Amino acid sequence: MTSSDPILSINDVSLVFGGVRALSDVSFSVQKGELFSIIGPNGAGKTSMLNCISGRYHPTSGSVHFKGQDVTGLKPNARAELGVGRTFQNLALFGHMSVLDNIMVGRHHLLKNNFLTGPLYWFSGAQKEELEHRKFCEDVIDFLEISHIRKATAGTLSYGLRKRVELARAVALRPDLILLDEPMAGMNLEEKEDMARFIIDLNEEWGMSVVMIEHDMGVVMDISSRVMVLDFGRKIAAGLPEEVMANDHVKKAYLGEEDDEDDSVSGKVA
Amino acid sequence: MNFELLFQLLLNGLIVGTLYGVVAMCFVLIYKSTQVVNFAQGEFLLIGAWVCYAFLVEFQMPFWLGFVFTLLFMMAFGIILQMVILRPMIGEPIISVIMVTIGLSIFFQAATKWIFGATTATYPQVFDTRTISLFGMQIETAYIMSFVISLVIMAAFYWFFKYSKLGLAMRATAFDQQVAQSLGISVKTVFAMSWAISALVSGVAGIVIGMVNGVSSGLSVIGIKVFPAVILGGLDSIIGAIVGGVIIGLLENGAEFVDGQYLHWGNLFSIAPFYVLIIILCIKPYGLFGTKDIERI
Amino acid sequence: MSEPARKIETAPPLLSVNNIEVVYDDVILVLRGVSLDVPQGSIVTLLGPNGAGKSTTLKAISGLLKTEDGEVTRGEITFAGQPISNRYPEDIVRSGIFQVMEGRRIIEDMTCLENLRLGAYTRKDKGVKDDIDMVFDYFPRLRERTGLAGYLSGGEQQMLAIGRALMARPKMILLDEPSMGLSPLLVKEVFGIIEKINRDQGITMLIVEQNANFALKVADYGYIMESGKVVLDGTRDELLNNEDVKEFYLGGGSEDRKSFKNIKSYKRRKRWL
Amino acid sequence: MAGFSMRPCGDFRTTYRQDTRIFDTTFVRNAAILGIVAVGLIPFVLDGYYVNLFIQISYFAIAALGLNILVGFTGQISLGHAAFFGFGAFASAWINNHTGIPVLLSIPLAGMATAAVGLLFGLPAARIKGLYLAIATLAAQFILEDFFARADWFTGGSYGAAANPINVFGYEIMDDFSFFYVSLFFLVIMYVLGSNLMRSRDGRAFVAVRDHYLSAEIMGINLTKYRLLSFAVSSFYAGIGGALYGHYLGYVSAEGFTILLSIQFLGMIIIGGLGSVKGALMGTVFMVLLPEVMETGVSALSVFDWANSTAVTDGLAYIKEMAIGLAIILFLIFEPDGLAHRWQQIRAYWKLYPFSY
Amino acid sequence: EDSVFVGHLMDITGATGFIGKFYADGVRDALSYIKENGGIDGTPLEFESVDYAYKVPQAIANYKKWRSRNNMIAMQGWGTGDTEALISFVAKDEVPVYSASYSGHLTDPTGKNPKTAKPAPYNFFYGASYSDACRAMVQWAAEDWKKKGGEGKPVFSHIGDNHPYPNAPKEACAEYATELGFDVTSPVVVSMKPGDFKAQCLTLKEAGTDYGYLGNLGPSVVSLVKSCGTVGVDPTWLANIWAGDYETLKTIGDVDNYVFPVMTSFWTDEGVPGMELVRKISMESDKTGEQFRTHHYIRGICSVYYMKEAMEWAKENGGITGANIKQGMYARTDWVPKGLEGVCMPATWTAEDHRGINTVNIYSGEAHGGDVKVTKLETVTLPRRDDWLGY
Ligand SMILES: Nc1ncnc2c1ncn2[C@@H]1O[C@H](COP(=O)(O)OP(=O)(O)OP(=O)(O)O)[C@@H](O)[C@H]1O
Ligand SMILES: Nc1ncnc2c1ncn2[C@@H]1O[C@H](COP(=O)(O)OP(=O)(O)OP(=O)(O)O)[C@@H](O)[C@H]1O
Ligand SMILES: CC(C)C[C@H](N)C(=O)O
Ligand SMILES: [Mg+2]
Ligand SMILES: [Mg+2]
Repeated sequence: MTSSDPILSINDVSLVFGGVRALSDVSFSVQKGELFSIIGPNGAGKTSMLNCISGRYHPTSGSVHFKGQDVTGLKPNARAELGVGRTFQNLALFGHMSVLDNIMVGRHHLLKNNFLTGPLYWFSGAQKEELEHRKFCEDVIDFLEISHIRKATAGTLSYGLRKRVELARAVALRPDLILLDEPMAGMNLEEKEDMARFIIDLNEEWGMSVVMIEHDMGVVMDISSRVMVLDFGRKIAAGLPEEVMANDHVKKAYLGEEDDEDDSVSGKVA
Repeated sequence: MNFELLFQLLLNGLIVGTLYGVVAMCFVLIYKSTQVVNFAQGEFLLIGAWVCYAFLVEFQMPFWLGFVFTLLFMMAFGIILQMVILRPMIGEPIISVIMVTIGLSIFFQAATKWIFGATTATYPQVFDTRTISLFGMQIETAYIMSFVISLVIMAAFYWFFKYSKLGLAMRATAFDQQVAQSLGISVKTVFAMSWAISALVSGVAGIVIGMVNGVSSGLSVIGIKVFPAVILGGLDSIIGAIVGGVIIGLLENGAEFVDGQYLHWGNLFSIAPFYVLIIILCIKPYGLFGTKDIERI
Repeated sequence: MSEPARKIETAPPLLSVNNIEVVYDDVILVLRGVSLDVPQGSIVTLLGPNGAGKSTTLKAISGLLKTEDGEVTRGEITFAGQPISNRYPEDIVRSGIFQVMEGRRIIEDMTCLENLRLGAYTRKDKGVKDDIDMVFDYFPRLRERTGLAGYLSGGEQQMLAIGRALMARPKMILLDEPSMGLSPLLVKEVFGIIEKINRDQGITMLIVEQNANFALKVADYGYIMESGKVVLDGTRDELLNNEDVKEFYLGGGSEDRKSFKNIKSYKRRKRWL
Repeated sequence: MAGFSMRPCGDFRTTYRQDTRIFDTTFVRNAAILGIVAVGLIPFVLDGYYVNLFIQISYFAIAALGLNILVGFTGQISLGHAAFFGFGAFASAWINNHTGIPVLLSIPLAGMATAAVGLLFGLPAARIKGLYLAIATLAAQFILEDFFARADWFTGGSYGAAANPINVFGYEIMDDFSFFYVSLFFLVIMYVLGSNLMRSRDGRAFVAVRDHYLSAEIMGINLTKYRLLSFAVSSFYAGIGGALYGHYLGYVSAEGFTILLSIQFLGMIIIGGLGSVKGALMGTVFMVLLPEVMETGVSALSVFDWANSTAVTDGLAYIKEMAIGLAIILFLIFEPDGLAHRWQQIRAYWKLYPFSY
Repeated sequence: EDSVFVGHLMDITGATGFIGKFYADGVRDALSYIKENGGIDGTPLEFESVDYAYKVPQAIANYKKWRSRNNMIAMQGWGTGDTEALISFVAKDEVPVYSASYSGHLTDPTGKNPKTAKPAPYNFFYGASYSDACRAMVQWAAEDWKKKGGEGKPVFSHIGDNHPYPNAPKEACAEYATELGFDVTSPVVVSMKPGDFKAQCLTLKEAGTDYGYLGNLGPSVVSLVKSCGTVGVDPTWLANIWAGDYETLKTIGDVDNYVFPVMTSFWTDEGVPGMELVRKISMESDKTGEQFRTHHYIRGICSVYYMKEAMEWAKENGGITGANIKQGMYARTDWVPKGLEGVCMPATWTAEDHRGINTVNIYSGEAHGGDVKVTKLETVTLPRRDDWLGY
């Protein structure tokens, strides 16, 4: 499943906003074909890390290498063309577009037609190209089981459905590395199971390397190949899921003491 | 180089600029609480000026009474306008609301011309419009008064938005009407209040300008003139509005100096602020004091 | 798990939703006859898959539907005996229902403090300062975040949203997915706080949740929705013991939980209809 | 989930091609073609007045579509569209007058020249957004207006420039009758091109930039490029519309392209429906007909005796203006999403009828 | 023909509506008076008045509409912008246009002067051109300067918007002023929309302007003069005809030295035979007959009556067509329409020279606290110099 050359390597990345140190000297690398999870308490800097990888933020210091190339200075759209796709923690769909068009936007960098050939639709090959890519999008739609809402306006969908459309859009990019920011937030167990399946398929069958942020420990434990833990912008642990979960610091800062559980939801549950 | 002329021009710019600043503040008030850019701002001034004129001339009221009545009228006007026209627009796309204010501007432009005529009317000399001489430059006392009024209004607005509950509610409403409603804020009341306050302050500005230049439908062009001021200062900044207004005033007069003395192009006075506007925006996309959009994802 | 909940059966429902139908944009029918009761002082949870209409139900209650071109076209919602369907949201807030909306929805260009003060907008009393301290005690990390709320992390924003609801000191809070985006530690904390609030302040809660395990731990009663209809309801224990609920929402106890890794085929989507 | 498949029962699509058509169904497409043919008959059936109105509608509608691409689709409000419209008019007149290039060719050339100017004024859009950008375009409006009044060599300064009539194969199109077909031709071409653009790659990118520019960028869309491109495309449309207008009137005046016209263009697309190709056309029809209808209404009053005193007739001039303002206000209060949206709802209703829910 | 149709473009609501309304009322009242009193020698007169709000495109659109729908024979127009824009259209269509634009550019029908850009064969107006009126005032000013014992060269400035109307006499008048020994400054641009013009006044002050030509009108002029008053700048103002009237002076409130040209008698003048007809016409829109009318109103009447008599001539000489009306305009010399004696000044148009009037009555006005006093200064008759034809 994993080969040894890293598709992504992060070297000593720090990110400072005014007084806030969102990330301090974080380094890690993701191997090709890996399913890498980042966990950590709220505000630990997980999303900021993804933003550094996808180019929304530029690290204050340190560097980001993707497929061996230094991409630290590249703009987000250039990174997308290199093969980085992602979803967002706070939904970021194109609210007034149909689900289908949202997904077609994912194909943007793969399409060739432009503002000159597009208007000449039938004569310039634009139509042919659109239809080809449309087919791919339909595959993604089928794959993610959202064919019933294909024509719906994205902005009117329920939260969970939007999350799924976001994933579809990111998949449509055909990225080599896909970044998922809490893909299962707002889903019930059944839906989480489906989502987990999708992610595993993306990883195993479509061959995408995955970096995922997720708070559901069950999912993280079960499907990730390696886990990194951030706390206050620092990397406090990394390794195989079991190792990480056993880490005391992680238990305390993130999971909360196991046996406390029933106390905190005290009273009638006890 | 003629320093005396330059100095006088700049002084003039400063005074005119504060007036722009006051009108700009009325803009900002509406924008800050409703996200609406009010294209009928100029007409608000005009209505204030005409109504005061009517009270003074048609009804022969003493100035202070006419002034107070005008303020009351403007407040009522703002509230009624909001109730009848703008309330149904709550929750609609901002650009539609902006278009409505454009419709209002067309409507009031015609209505005032019809009711009050297209002629310029002069205020009776009820209020002392003497000029005093300052550094060899004649200045209308009314302008000095407006200078002071603007500073007071500015301070009041600043406090209002920072600390008062209604001020907070207005900002919340501007940010997201749905959230504001979920907090129990009556978007209707907030809007009514902001339109009322804006109309009232515009009325004051209209009277001041009317006292000096006379009232005519042309007064409403101030509404367009302050756009550069508002943007320069930053759309949502009270202080920015004043600073922007003053800068535009100075710029106009500075441009007149360069034009009149050296270039002789003829129109630099009115066009220069727009060139400068574009340049400043390219350097500071949110004006001098505007808050940046939060670009977080 | 056996201590009987407070005597909710006998208490008169504080909120009762009666067979409502909701239409968006004049044409899209989303709720097709939803009824539910929330007794005074209880915690009721509403579960269901994505797109079932849970958020819509909450918005129908709080009146926020109006702002999205939605409308209750049939049925009645009564709160404390008063009909409130299609009333203005601000009136509903004043009458004591406060909704914490899905996706946090804090005011990004204000500070935490200002957000909290706004939560107390409808209050006239003097206790606002103390309550701000109370919220900061519940969520200590908010105290340190003095910048604009828009720059808070997702979880921090969620805390702020809940804190803001507390500031209103309402009779009833509608929570739309409060645990979303929270770390496991915080989820526990938040549910703990929810329960505490319910117990200490007697605030009635209606919670939409995906984390059914937690929701059913704190709730007295639960409803399950699908495709705009309530398909199942019962007390906490009834639901906890229902086979379907176990399979689709609870994952059947923590010991014999099957691994996410091993689910090889997608679930057939369970329909109760 | 009703409402997601708003098309007639029995209309099952078997290919993606069918699903990407401009018109939903063959029936609608045929209806549209029939509609164009019917419009083509106007000059034979109706008198010169209506022909003239149609011509106005076509050149304004072309420009309005351009503005909708910029404002409605890409989300960049422009208050300077009239200036670009004017630039197109002057450019085409100038090209034709000074190089002898035939008018039919100078029109698209003027479009391109306008696109270049639009690009220039769009440059700040790389950094400025929202209302700040809107006001920057307002600056463009005033700067260009000043340029028109000053650039004697190009525009004839404050006196304006003459524009020659269109010449097709040696036949001068002087009268409204033949100009009607020229404008119909341009209208149809420009709208078909526009519809195609919007359903292909770059059109989608525009909308993506509007709806969520941050995520658009992460999806691989170059923000700067598309922000500028939409200025260029929009100005191109404005230029074509303006050029047609210039050659129709035969004369281009530096005064014709004020902020008021810019606002009128905005009115057209807002009333028609932001981000809708057919909305731009519907809105233009509304805005062009509005003053005419008011005028007719007002002159209908003159059958009454009291309406003929000068006091009243002067008043009526103002009433007409007021009525225009009021009509815009009322329209938006009752139809804030524009005509295109209502049209969609009506169609959705009928398709689902009698199961409208 | 069973009736003749005349289109009437007026500006009531636009930028020049302030003064446009007075003139438009004159035209309208005269047209309806003619319509009700026998038409053109028995041929019924039809007309339509349209408020085009001083917008050139609107004017052209209306012109086209009248041509295609109403078979318009002649037109009563208004602004310089629109009239100059229509020159070639009306020449081609042979529609005589009587406008209220006294632009010198409209006075060369054949392009005799090599400087004329566009010959204007079908354009007529009643009154001295803006250029001639300005020349006359400059000529008066030169003497005034001497009389006052001014030292050195007097300074002359053109003040107005960059717009066809204020621009029309800009070069012509400056040229003549230079010829008469004035020091001519570069023109000062002042918007046609009113505003605060103290900056421009300071420029005038700096330039030391003694005589300032006011090219704008109405509110803009009022603002300018008032602004200049507040910064202590008061040259002798030489106003163009539209900026010189009772209303404007009254609105300015306080001003001395306000000089302007007049082309007709005043409403209040006694013993003018033609005023009887004017008062009758005025009753068309004011039954009481008490309303005060400005001289712009009266000029509107003259404009219509020259057209009417030219039409009557045409009717006798081959029918009322545009071309015949044009000939009718040349049929008389020192021509005053019947019934308007003493109101309209004797005018002469020839096929080569459309400067109907070369005599300018110069008046001076002053206002104090809103009380206006107007006195006649002089009548200047200018030579019909060939190099002045057409501009
Ligand atoms: N653009 C920004 N400006 C200022 N501060 C920021 C910005 N982005 C993030 N931060 C701060 O950086 C810290 C880390 O935020 P981040 O969103 O990365 O957290 P996270 O780990 O994703 O948390 P969560 O699980 O709650 O989503 C937070 O304290 C946040 O307030
Ligand atoms: N404003 C709207 N306009 C049209 N349809 C809407 C709108 N809001 C929601 N819907 C539709 O109503 C249905 C129910 O949405 P709702 O948000 O209530 O679901 P939910 O149960 O909260 O789902 P989730 O768990 O994903 O949040 C969805 O199919 C959605 O597409
Ligand atoms: C400005 C106006 C009084 C109109 C004038 N007739 C002109 O020449 O334009
Ligand atoms: Mg995060
Ligand atoms: Mg929901």
